[in-house]
Amino acid sequence: MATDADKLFKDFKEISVTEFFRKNKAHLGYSGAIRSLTTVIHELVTNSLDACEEAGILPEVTVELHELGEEHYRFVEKDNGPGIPLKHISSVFGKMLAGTKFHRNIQLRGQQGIGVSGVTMFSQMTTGKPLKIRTSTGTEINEIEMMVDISKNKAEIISQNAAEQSPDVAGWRGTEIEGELKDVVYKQGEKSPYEYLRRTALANPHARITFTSPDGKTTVFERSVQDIPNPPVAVLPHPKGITVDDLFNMARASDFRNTSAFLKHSFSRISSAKVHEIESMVGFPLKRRPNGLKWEECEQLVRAFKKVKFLAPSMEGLRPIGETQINNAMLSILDPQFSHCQSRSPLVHSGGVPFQIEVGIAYGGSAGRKTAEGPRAELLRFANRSPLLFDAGGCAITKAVNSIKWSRYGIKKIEEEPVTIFVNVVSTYIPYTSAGKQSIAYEQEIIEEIKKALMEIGRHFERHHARKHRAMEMENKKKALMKYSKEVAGALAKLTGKDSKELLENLKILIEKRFETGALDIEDEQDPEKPEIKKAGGGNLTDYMEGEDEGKP
Amino acid sequence: MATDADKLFKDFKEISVTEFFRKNKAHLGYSGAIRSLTTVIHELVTNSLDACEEAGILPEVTVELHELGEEHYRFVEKDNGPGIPLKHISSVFGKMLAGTKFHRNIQLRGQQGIGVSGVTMFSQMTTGKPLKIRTSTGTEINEIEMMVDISKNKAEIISQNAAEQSPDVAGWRGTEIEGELKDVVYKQGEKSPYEYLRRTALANPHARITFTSPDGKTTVFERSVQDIPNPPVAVLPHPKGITVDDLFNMARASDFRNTSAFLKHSFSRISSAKVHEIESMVGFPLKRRPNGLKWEECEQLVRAFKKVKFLAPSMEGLRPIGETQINNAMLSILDPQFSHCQSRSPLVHSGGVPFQIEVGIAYGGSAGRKTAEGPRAELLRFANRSPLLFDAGGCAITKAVNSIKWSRYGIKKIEEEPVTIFVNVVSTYIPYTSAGKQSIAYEQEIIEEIKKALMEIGRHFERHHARKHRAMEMENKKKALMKYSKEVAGALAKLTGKDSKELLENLKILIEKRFETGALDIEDEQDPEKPEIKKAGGGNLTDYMEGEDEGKP
Amino acid sequence: MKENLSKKEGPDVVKKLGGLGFQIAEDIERHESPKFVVPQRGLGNVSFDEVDNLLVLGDKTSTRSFLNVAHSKKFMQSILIAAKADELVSKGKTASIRELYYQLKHNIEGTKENTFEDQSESDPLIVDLEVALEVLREELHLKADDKGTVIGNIVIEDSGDRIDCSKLGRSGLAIPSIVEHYNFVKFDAQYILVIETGAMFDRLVEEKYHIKNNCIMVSTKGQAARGCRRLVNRMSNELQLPVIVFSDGDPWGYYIYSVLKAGSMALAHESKRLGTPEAKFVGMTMTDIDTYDLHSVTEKLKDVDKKRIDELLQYPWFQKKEWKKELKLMKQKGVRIEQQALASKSLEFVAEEYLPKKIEDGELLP
Amino acid sequence: MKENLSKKEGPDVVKKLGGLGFQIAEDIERHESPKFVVPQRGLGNVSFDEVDNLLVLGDKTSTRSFLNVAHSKKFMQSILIAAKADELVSKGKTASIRELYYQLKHNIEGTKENTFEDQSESDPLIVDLEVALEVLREELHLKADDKGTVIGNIVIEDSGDRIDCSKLGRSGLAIPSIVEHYNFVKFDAQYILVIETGAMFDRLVEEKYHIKNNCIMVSTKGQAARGCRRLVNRMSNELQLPVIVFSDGDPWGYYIYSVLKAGSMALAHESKRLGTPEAKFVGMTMTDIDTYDLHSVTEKLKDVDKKRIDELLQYPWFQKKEWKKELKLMKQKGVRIEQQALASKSLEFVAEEYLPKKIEDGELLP
Repeated sequence: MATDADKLFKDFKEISVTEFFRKNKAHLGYSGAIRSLTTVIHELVTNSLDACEEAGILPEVTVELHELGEEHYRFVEKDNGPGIPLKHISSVFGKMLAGTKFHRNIQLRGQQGIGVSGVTMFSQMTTGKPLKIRTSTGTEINEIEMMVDISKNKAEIISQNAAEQSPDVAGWRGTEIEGELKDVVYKQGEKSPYEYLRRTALANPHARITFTSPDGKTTVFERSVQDIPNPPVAVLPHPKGITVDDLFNMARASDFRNTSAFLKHSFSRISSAKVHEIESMVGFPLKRRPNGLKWEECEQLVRAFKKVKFLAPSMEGLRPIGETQINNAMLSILDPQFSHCQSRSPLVHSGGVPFQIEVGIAYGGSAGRKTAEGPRAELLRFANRSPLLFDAGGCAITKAVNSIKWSRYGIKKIEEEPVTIFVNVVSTYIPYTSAGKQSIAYEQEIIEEIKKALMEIGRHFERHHARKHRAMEMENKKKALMKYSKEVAGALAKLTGKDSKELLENLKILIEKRFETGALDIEDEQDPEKPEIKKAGGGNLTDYMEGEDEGKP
Repeated sequence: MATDADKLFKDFKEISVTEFFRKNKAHLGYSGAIRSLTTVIHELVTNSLDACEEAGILPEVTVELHELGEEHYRFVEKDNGPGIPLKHISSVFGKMLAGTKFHRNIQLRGQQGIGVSGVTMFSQMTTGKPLKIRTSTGTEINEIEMMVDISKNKAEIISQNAAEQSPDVAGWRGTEIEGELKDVVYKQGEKSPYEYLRRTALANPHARITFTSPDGKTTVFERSVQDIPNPPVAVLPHPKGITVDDLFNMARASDFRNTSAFLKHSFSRISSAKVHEIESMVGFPLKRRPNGLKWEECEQLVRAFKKVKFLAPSMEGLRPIGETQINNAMLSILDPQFSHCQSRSPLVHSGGVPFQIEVGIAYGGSAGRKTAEGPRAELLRFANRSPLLFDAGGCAITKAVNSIKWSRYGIKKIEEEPVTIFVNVVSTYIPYTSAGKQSIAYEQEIIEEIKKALMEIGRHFERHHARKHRAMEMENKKKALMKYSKEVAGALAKLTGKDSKELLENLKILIEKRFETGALDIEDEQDPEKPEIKKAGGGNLTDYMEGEDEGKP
Repeated sequence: MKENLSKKEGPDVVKKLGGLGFQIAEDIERHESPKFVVPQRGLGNVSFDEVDNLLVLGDKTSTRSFLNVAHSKKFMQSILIAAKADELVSKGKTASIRELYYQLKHNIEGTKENTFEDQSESDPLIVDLEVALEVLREELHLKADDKGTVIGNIVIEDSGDRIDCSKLGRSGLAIPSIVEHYNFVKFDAQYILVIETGAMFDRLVEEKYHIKNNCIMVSTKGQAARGCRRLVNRMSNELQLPVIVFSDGDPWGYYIYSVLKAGSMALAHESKRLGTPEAKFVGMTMTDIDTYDLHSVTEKLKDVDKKRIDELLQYPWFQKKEWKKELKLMKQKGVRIEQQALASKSLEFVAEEYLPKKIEDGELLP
Repeated sequence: MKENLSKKEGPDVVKKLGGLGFQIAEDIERHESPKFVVPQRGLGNVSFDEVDNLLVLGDKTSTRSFLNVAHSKKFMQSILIAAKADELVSKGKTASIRELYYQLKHNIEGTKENTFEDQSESDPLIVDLEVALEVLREELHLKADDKGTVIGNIVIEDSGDRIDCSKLGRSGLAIPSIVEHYNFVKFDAQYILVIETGAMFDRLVEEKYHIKNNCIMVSTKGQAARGCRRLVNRMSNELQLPVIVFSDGDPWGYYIYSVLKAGSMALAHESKRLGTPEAKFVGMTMTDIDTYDLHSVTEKLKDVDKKRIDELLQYPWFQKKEWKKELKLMKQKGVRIEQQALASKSLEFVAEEYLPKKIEDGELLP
């Protein structure tokens, strides 16, 4: 007898993750014709830069866009990275939640192994066409055309060729991806692929990026730094950042014979001494095999972790851009009158995830957004050097920047100034608010650290500004005195019958002398009367007017 | 020879969708101790209500929360639904992206088959404990304890029992879920499980919901409607809302012999006549097997769909609450002075997805939020009768409500009024902004329709308000005249020497007469001088004062 | 001398006030809606009589009915004012409009409401009553604040005193709010110079301008008060002397001139008594700035100034080409100029060169 | 009669101005920083002399140095003012402070800057010069706007004219800004009544209060102008008459009284010439409201009123217990009351009952 439930469950089905994201493609950033195009470029370029850096290669990335029809484009994205081994190609581009990054505690732009497969999916969803991949790891060149079998979350190879390269000479190495997109549109502006690449260049001064827009114009963002950055390395997790569940799962999967060794080798900052300390705090011997640990035992361990003092998490895994590099990039791209950058010392968020903040400010020159009413302030957000172009509203960076009282640092209405604020959040795990990865969640540690960094560069800006201002003021003061001298000499001559010219000559001598010798104390002069006058009778100027009607309000 | 790439790809791994959401649990609504608890309740209750409705059962849902320690709770959620067949239990609670809803064009609260498995995952992540499920479809009662194998995205059965129920008598049918949670906290307030259930009751007046809070207090939200709502039905998709990719995939999976039949039976509103019309517009015969259709041919078909005029999408699949039901619910829960509701006619968004808007307003009584400064306006957002408690900022409902100029409808500062605005968006596919399902994306059709509905109830409110207001005004007018009469009589007596009392008596007679007979035209009286006076000399009252110094500003 | 325009005796006014009362009382006794008719005031019922050169009130009227709730309070207030005016005239007393307000203000029995909450409620009703009964403010024995000073070779009889305004040193005679009782005993002057600011008046007194140029000088001290306007009107009519106005070169100064000359919108019903259509304008003009090279002592127009200029350009009585030219020039230059800016030439300049030359050459605006 | 306080002759003043010039010129010739010393003004250097009952200026001074850039412009402006004053005194001319501003305002060669941008720049420097040189404003031949009216049985000689202030009808004599040249020829009065508002002055004139009560009445028309204050001071000193002040019952009216009596902060250096410490206050007081049942004609205090009350309560010269009581009562009642509110009793009430009774009974505040 079929119950109600049986009837209802006759449609019970499993779906693949690709199918899920196909239906909810907005979660991946595919919403709107403009944003969807930038998302595609973002995913491809991010992947290229990650690959180059891991392989220690100075990146050369090329992006081309060709318009094929209304809301219909072809894209070509090429890098000089390490290439993709043949057996992995189909997974990289055709399988979601597959990749090299998810499991590792390592600072890379990508985190989740969804993005590039998302490009294949979106291309296919809008055009029905396969993606073409041409890649070489240095030996033969593989050319593959592939689509995604959406219901199975795996690649469907359409064609596959291999071309040998001569093994004697250093052959081409890298990856080139080509595909078509519909329902997208290329428009100049803050959300455009152009802007995305401009910002990418700013945060990746070691990369050379070439972009050809649909109107055929080619822009090269030259590298301003020639050094290959140290490749990011994976670091072991810090015990302070571990949840019971994390520990439980790690222990279960562990091959170590005893828990002591497991702890020492699976976490950073756990020395033998610390293992003893931990052991003294838990109710079981650490000789035991870790894969036999019970949940409660893991709970005991995590409680112990909370009490023990460990060294701060290792920051080895972090790869900030560096102050000099940011500054060079800002100078070459924004040509500002003033710029200043700061890389802060690393800290941890969420208990044990290392992160680091880099901020910069550029003022004048080409800094700021161009608008019809003149330049306006712009905020450039980055996470692990990837520009964040969308969802600014809910982002921790925006929140931190907006909480700064810029007027304290001599910037009265920051919105109306030619200023670019640059913030890069570097971490082995960036807490994005959604799979679209365009916005960093409100982690208090991150917000506070960004604020501190901004205040620091704010103070620096103020000092710079004040210095310039003072020099100009000195010159103006001298000029003012010279101007007034003639009036004073004339009036004195009237009062005393003395010669006006002679008085003027003497006054000029006095002024010259004053500004040669006494420059410093002039700066500190104040009008001692001002505050007193203010106080008199409530600061109203009419108080000087005797007998004027004070009026009743 | 291992290339760079080979080294880099040695860590290439696939992860399960559960693993993905485990790391990104905020995407599912598990962020913060307060919200996480409400998310758990939301997922369980949503599922119970969906199940009851599909089975045509008047829902009885019970939720209990017990505090076990600091940020540590036990929950029990029970329904009288159809129960879950044994073979599906592990998938429902232990496998993400598995369920009865994803593929069907049907209006249900759940959509994605993630939510309930998310509860199992979150419970396990924070406590290491299994979920207990007790369910019966009417025959035996199954009791299962299970966890999730995160890396495999499947259930791990801890224990399993079955108890027979006597087949003669109607046994218990339903589902009861019990589990523990850590890192959550119960707090009264707008984001609490209590508030979630209160709002659920409001939008589901046919449901009886019982809640026992951690302090042992039990609240019963009684049903105000006894009718079982019609179960939602799946409807075929409308051709106008179909993308090429949708069509291509449907065609590929189709068993129909020819495309004509495929079109007629896979879509709503495609009649034989329409098939002919479509055929005349495409460059190939529709006799062909649909699973052989090429992408380009599907493109042609979709282009044809765009040109052909179809009947509007069928609204069969939509299950609005209904005006009477909303009103009853508001009356019983808010006890307002005034309330008005409106169910709009169904429309479509995104080309072909049917949706419908229901709005309500309640004023006075217990309407509005209680605050220390008195009642304030509250907005209750619902999607398919599920309350949306979080992420109000980016939600289409919020945007629509904020765009209304309430002052036009006689509500001057709506924020400060005791008013509850109720909006329910009903659709076979709600375009949520993220997997957390707390916010509806800015679909222009949806926003516009909510605005229209709100303006309609705004006008209604105004009429109600004005009616009350007018009645009061009439009374005040009469009183004012009576008051003035004595002054007038006194002054006239002075001017004329006539008797003041007699004049007053006559004036009173006049006034009584006036308000008996001429009520209607009194209402429309205006002071004809007001606007003229305004114009004279710029509307400044000092213009009446002759010769006063106008002053120079 | 022409006659002192239409001053009615007390009994006439009492009769009119009583008439109003009886008419309303009759309505009440007949159980008809009690009401009275008032001419409409304000721009909509004011027009510029180009023949007389005066602002005049049109024929439009409104009916104020007690039973129309929008009118009831005003109706009551009007009757209270009429009764109080009746009392004042009968007793031969005068009250300022502020005193009247205080005399009538009291709590309405059984309510929290006052008969009048603010003087701005009684002031316009007084004007309504004047217009409705065709009596003068002064005939109702009501007056506003006084302002203004007069000096020069004229003897005025005021309440039995003979005041020789040439014998008041540098001080001059304060002009009261009611000048109906003034009698001009004798005078010897060529014209009347009306000066906007007190400071300029002082300057000219110090320079003995009125003696050297044989004129009577009146200072309005800003917008001319009713008493001051009436005095100028009476002197112009009764002494048959030309009136020359000297104000700041800004829209406010020009408006002071226009009120003196053509009357004001608020008091259009009394233009004949308060306006002096024969008045001419000597300065400050915008062309003065160029003629006398006063560029460095002008002040920039503020937004309110510009707005006021635009308003003046709309008024029918500013449609003379000379005035349109001045106002447009002012906007174009973007500056205003004060009378006292003439001091930048020298202190004596205004008295010894500017005024005598412009007046002699007839460089006056209409 | 006492003597007319310390009026210096022109040559003395010229000598003082020249002295300032020579001293500065010498600094310049010696290549030393040119400077001059001015007493500080304002609350920080003003104290209340409880013996004389006057606000007096303290000993604090500031040095104004040309080479201190914060002072340079003011220094230059001060010298320009001194030179112009020197010219006025030498020529025997008088200028208003506004005229002085216009006389000195000009473009500074080679810049876009003017010597003075606004009169608010020259006004305080004039006061500085007065204080620094210990000369009076009037001795510099400078004056401010005039305001105020006087009436009553007093004959004043002004520039050769004898003005009988009892023979000016209802008009009264306008008080000029400088009254140093007045000579009081003869008088017959019991006291001087100083009245805040022009309207109340008119009421009392109409009621012939000054005749019936044999007093001289002065209307200040708001805050008393310098000329008005000096006139009251001179009449008090030279005629030895009591001075009684009658103002509105609000903090502004009370402050008008305090300025008349004790001088003002801005002009503390001239308190002896402008203040009249013997003055007493007749009303309106807060207790009047209860005594005469005036509750229905009070007005609610506005926020600015309350703020002003708090300020007055801070001033040393309001520390007399009677005044603290009045001010606190005002805050407590939350209302203010105008002089004219007395009209609610009857028009004659103020003249026939209120003032005569309070003055006769000596119900005056110190």
